Amino acid sequence: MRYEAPETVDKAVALLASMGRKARVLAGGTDLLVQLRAGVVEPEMMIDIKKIAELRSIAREAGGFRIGAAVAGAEIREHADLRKAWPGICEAANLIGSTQIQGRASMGGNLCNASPAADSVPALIAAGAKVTVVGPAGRREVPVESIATGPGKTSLADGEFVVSFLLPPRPAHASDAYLRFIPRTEMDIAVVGAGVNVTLDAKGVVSAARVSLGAVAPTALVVEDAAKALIGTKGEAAALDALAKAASAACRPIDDKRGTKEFRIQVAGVIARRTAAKALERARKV
Amino acid sequence: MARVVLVGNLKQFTGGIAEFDLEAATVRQLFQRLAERYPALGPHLEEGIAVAIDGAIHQDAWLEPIGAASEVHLLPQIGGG
Amino acid sequence: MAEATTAPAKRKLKWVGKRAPRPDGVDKVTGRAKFGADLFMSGQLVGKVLRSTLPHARIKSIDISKALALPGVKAIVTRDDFQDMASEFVPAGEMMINYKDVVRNIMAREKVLYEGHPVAAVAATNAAVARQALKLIKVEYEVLPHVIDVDEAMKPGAPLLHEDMITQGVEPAPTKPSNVAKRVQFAVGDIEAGFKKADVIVEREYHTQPVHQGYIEPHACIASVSEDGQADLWVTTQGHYVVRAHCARLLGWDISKLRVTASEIGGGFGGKTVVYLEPVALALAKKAQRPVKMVMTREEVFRASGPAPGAWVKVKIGATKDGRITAAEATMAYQAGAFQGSPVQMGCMCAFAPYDLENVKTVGFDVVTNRPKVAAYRAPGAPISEYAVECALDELADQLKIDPLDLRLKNAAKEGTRAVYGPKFGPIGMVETLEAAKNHAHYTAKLGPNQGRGVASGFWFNIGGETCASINVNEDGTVSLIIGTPDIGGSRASHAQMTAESLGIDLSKVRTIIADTSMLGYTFLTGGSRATFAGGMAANQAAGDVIKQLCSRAAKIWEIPEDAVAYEDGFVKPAGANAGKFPALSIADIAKKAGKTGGPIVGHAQINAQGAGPSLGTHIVDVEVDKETGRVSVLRYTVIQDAGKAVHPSYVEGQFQGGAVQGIGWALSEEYIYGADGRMQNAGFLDYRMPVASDVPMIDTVIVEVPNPRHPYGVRGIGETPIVPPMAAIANAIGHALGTRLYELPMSPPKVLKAIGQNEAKGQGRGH
Amino acid sequence: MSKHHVTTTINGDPVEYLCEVEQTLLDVLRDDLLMTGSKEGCASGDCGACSVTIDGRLVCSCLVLGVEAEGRRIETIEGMAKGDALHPLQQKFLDHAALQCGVCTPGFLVAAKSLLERNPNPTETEARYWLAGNLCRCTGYDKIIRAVLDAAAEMRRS
Repeated sequence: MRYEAPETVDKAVALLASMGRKARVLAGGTDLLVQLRAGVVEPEMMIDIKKIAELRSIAREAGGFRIGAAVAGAEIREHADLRKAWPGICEAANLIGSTQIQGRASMGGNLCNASPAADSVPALIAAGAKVTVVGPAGRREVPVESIATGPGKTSLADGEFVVSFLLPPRPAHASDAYLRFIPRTEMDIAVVGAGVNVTLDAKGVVSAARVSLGAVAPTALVVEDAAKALIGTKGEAAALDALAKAASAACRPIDDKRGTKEFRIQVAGVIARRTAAKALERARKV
Repeated sequence: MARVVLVGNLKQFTGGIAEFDLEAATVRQLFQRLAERYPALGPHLEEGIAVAIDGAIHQDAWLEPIGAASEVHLLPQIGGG
Repeated sequence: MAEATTAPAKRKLKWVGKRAPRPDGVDKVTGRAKFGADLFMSGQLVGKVLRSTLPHARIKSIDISKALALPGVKAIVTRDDFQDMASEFVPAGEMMINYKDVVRNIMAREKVLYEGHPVAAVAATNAAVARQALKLIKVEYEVLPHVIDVDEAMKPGAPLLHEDMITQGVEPAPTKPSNVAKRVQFAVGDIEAGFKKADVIVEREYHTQPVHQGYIEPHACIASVSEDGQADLWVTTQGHYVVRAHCARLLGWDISKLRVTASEIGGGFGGKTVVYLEPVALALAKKAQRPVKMVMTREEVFRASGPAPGAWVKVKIGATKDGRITAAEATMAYQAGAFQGSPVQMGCMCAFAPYDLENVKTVGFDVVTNRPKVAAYRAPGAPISEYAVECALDELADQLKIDPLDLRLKNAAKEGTRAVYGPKFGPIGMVETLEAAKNHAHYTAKLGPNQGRGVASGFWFNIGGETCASINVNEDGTVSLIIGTPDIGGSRASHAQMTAESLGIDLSKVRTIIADTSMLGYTFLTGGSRATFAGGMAANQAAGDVIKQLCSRAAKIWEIPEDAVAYEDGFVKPAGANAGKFPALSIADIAKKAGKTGGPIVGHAQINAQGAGPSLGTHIVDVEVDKETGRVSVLRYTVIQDAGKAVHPSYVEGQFQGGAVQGIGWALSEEYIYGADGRMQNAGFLDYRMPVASDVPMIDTVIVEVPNPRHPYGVRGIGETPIVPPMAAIANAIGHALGTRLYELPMSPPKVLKAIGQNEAKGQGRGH
Repeated sequence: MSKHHVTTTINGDPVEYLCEVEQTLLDVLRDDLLMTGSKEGCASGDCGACSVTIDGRLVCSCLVLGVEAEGRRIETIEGMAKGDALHPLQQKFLDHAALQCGVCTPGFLVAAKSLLERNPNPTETEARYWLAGNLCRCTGYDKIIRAVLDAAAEMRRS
């Protein structure tokens, strides 16, 4: 196996193009190295993208934030401005693994690993984040939800990789939250994850909302009915109940070692409601 | 004579008799006399048996004395984790 | 002359009972300590095991030719490299083992019996080559139907693991083979008559899943065999003498040819009492004529090393209105894994052991299934049966409207109580732990909404066993204590403390060293809560031997009779008529002249320690249940246990706390999950959910001391009992929080939520 | 297969080594540099026994490639004591009997040191969550958490 650590996007693209599927992009490596060890993947080349500045920075852009795909969770946590504007994104990124994993794991890796249970993905989807993809055909910007197409599968073409995420500008009275259900308090993969992003008007009425669920379908879901249940309300109990119901109704989960179908459907509503309440509470304060 | 009690499955080798009186000054003598009386029991006394003499459990202790009026229980040997 | 074996307990203790520094402590906080995988030998090869991915199949052929041809491959072993062994049961770490089974467990012969079963092993120049070689070994199988579940395995027509297995303990003997290896029964009194006297009877069935010991250090060893057949093995184990015995036997070697050194051990809890890699590494090393290092991956640890069994237990308890138990019955079936030998017998013996009962009967079945062979795990067998009994008792207390501790007090075993397994107890601390629980502030603290409190008690026998100790008195009067039990959690400290106490010298003058198998006689493993108990007994006796020699040397120096001297606090003094005639001689004074008075002074003891005393404990736990998700949080936890005498209170507390948290995992989140294909789905720490630091509260401890009269310092052994009560205590707490009960472990969120849903449907919720 | 040449700093010392791409930093530390204080408990980032810091950032060395250490600053358990003076955390682990078997101890110490560098006054809950990536099977965590909080208090005093 070869190891390359290009310092520019172009060089990385060229390497990827030359190797095709025989190469693997290495960001935090917290999933990839486990797969490598287990013999699940046997690449001929590791392309370490962490030396590319663009992939390692968090910057203001167009009133929002651009976050490099290889920025580690701990770096996201430590970014005060980002935390203030997008607390839900930050808490989601912070739930990817332990403190040690946080030192390495990135949102780009979390997205491209395409696990239905990826924590940062529902938060990014709820935020309406865009992702910049680069490949032999140049750059394209697409919604986060368009990347994962099934467990372990993405819409990325051969030679493409994710460069960065773009979070939109924050209006007043807007905030987000991400919560998940796990059996333990830490170190587990989400059994259900929920990202909720809300904007309130001056009177505290929800003017815009996005709800996304993880781990309850082959890919993270955008639950429009749950968002609709919130819009036009002040987030009263009835609205939250309706949101919970919509969330449960949207689930298409499986039985597996981490939870039963029935359990996931029931708990998805509970977690969606708790997440929405948290996002609303935050939005009222900013 | 000591009062001897077989615990657990051991009485399967004595035709169902679980309690009897026996003259034995040590565990080894006890085993010998038991094996004479119940040949089928003999092999099962070789390994894996604990002997409680008046409540105190002994394992692999042939030379442990048995009092004339002692109460002796034969039970499965105990291990641990 | 001073008699060290009886004197110390009577005098004020200087070192026993102190929180002393531990001899191996600095090495373990600096990374210097060498564990199983930390030793390197020049020219070492890497050994890897090819394991079955099938749960049950007949091996038609094994072709190693391509693998052998791979450059860098130095040796391959398969079933052909191990001689078959006749059926012969011998006592091992946990209970009886059969070499016929052991030789098949270390390397499959006719069949593979579980996913993870070794089929071949390779020694190569590096890990990559070894892995590549494994892929080149071709094994042809005839796939057989498998059975994972114990209930399924007991059904007529279930796939048979061993075609010749006739259930033992059943009369008349069955004519057809089955997966039930053995039926055991223990009975006292007349349960039918007892149940007739009962006003209330509780009858319930409980299910538990296999749980792994979860030691953080995987199995590891490095073996070296020289051309003349002398062999060395460095291994992480709870008992290197036991490893030596098994390896020598399996390989047909003289025991003297094999020297085994115990590395530092990164946890065992019973799981490192049997052999897996060790005989394979030795066989590879002999074949390759180079050292071979083998280290299991975490996945291999889960798939191929022994967990504790899963089981079902039926319990029936009857009592009078005032809470006196009139009869108790339990029937249980334990999974043995692929080979017979689950700890069901001990489960039967322990089930009702904390109680004084007239009429009691327990029946157990040892059942083979296509899973890895179970190994000992802390109080093997006891946590399962006692979980069931302690839960049923709690329901009985509810029905009788009696405080659950009072119910237990009313029926508690005491000194003189006849144990359900026959003999009468000596002094035991059941009543004392119950009273301490009742008086503990925790027991009466206020609970919030959705919170519940549970209590449960637990019993474990503890054992003694063969143990050697040597005390070398060095030229400067310091002493080296050499002992044969691997130190798994501070026993070097407790042994040093007891030695300093027995010799009446400063603790800093004692250093404890763990012997390799050539330095001392056979010493049974660290397990059964015996290390501090039996090692302390041996060290004390060796100290007595040293004192005798010191006295003799002093008498020689003074030219007076040996019986005219006395030993006190590290000094020999003239006594009797000679008192005051000569200045007292310190150990250092005598040691300095040892060469001139007969040679070095070395005390020995080689004993089969008898007189271990049972340790009883009672736990109190508060939980909170998230009724919307079924998540259970442990809010407060108190362990109360009789230690006999806590030689090093910090490490006694540590055993209490560690056992309790393992129990929390067993109760709430740990389980083996198998797919329909007979493969384990959660063979890693991500999905085999052991408690992490944020899952648990501080674990309060109360050390009760009812001294064991048969130990010079009153020690009982304390390591195993702490894992017995937690599952029932937590189940009972959840029961009280919800007003409905769960009968299955682990009480994971899906199960709890389902129980809540069913309870609400019945309209019976009455949480308090 | 050609090996990569890596120049790095470990516990303040310049170190050079050759490694295969497949080798993790933990493999290199243990097998090539014979620094066996970092332990392999799972090789999947779930137990924390191999914890080290890279440029001050806490990571599992089993999830870092050896080649990635090029030009970085690595701290391991072997660098924690200064001369014959134990780090306050090491001393407190001994004082509180915060280790039984000791195999998880190096990882806990490295992780706890990283916590106290960022948060000199952690609450019990903060300490528990920070250390949730370090498994201990012997102690039930009680004495470990007490040792960490006590070390933090002592380090604040001095």
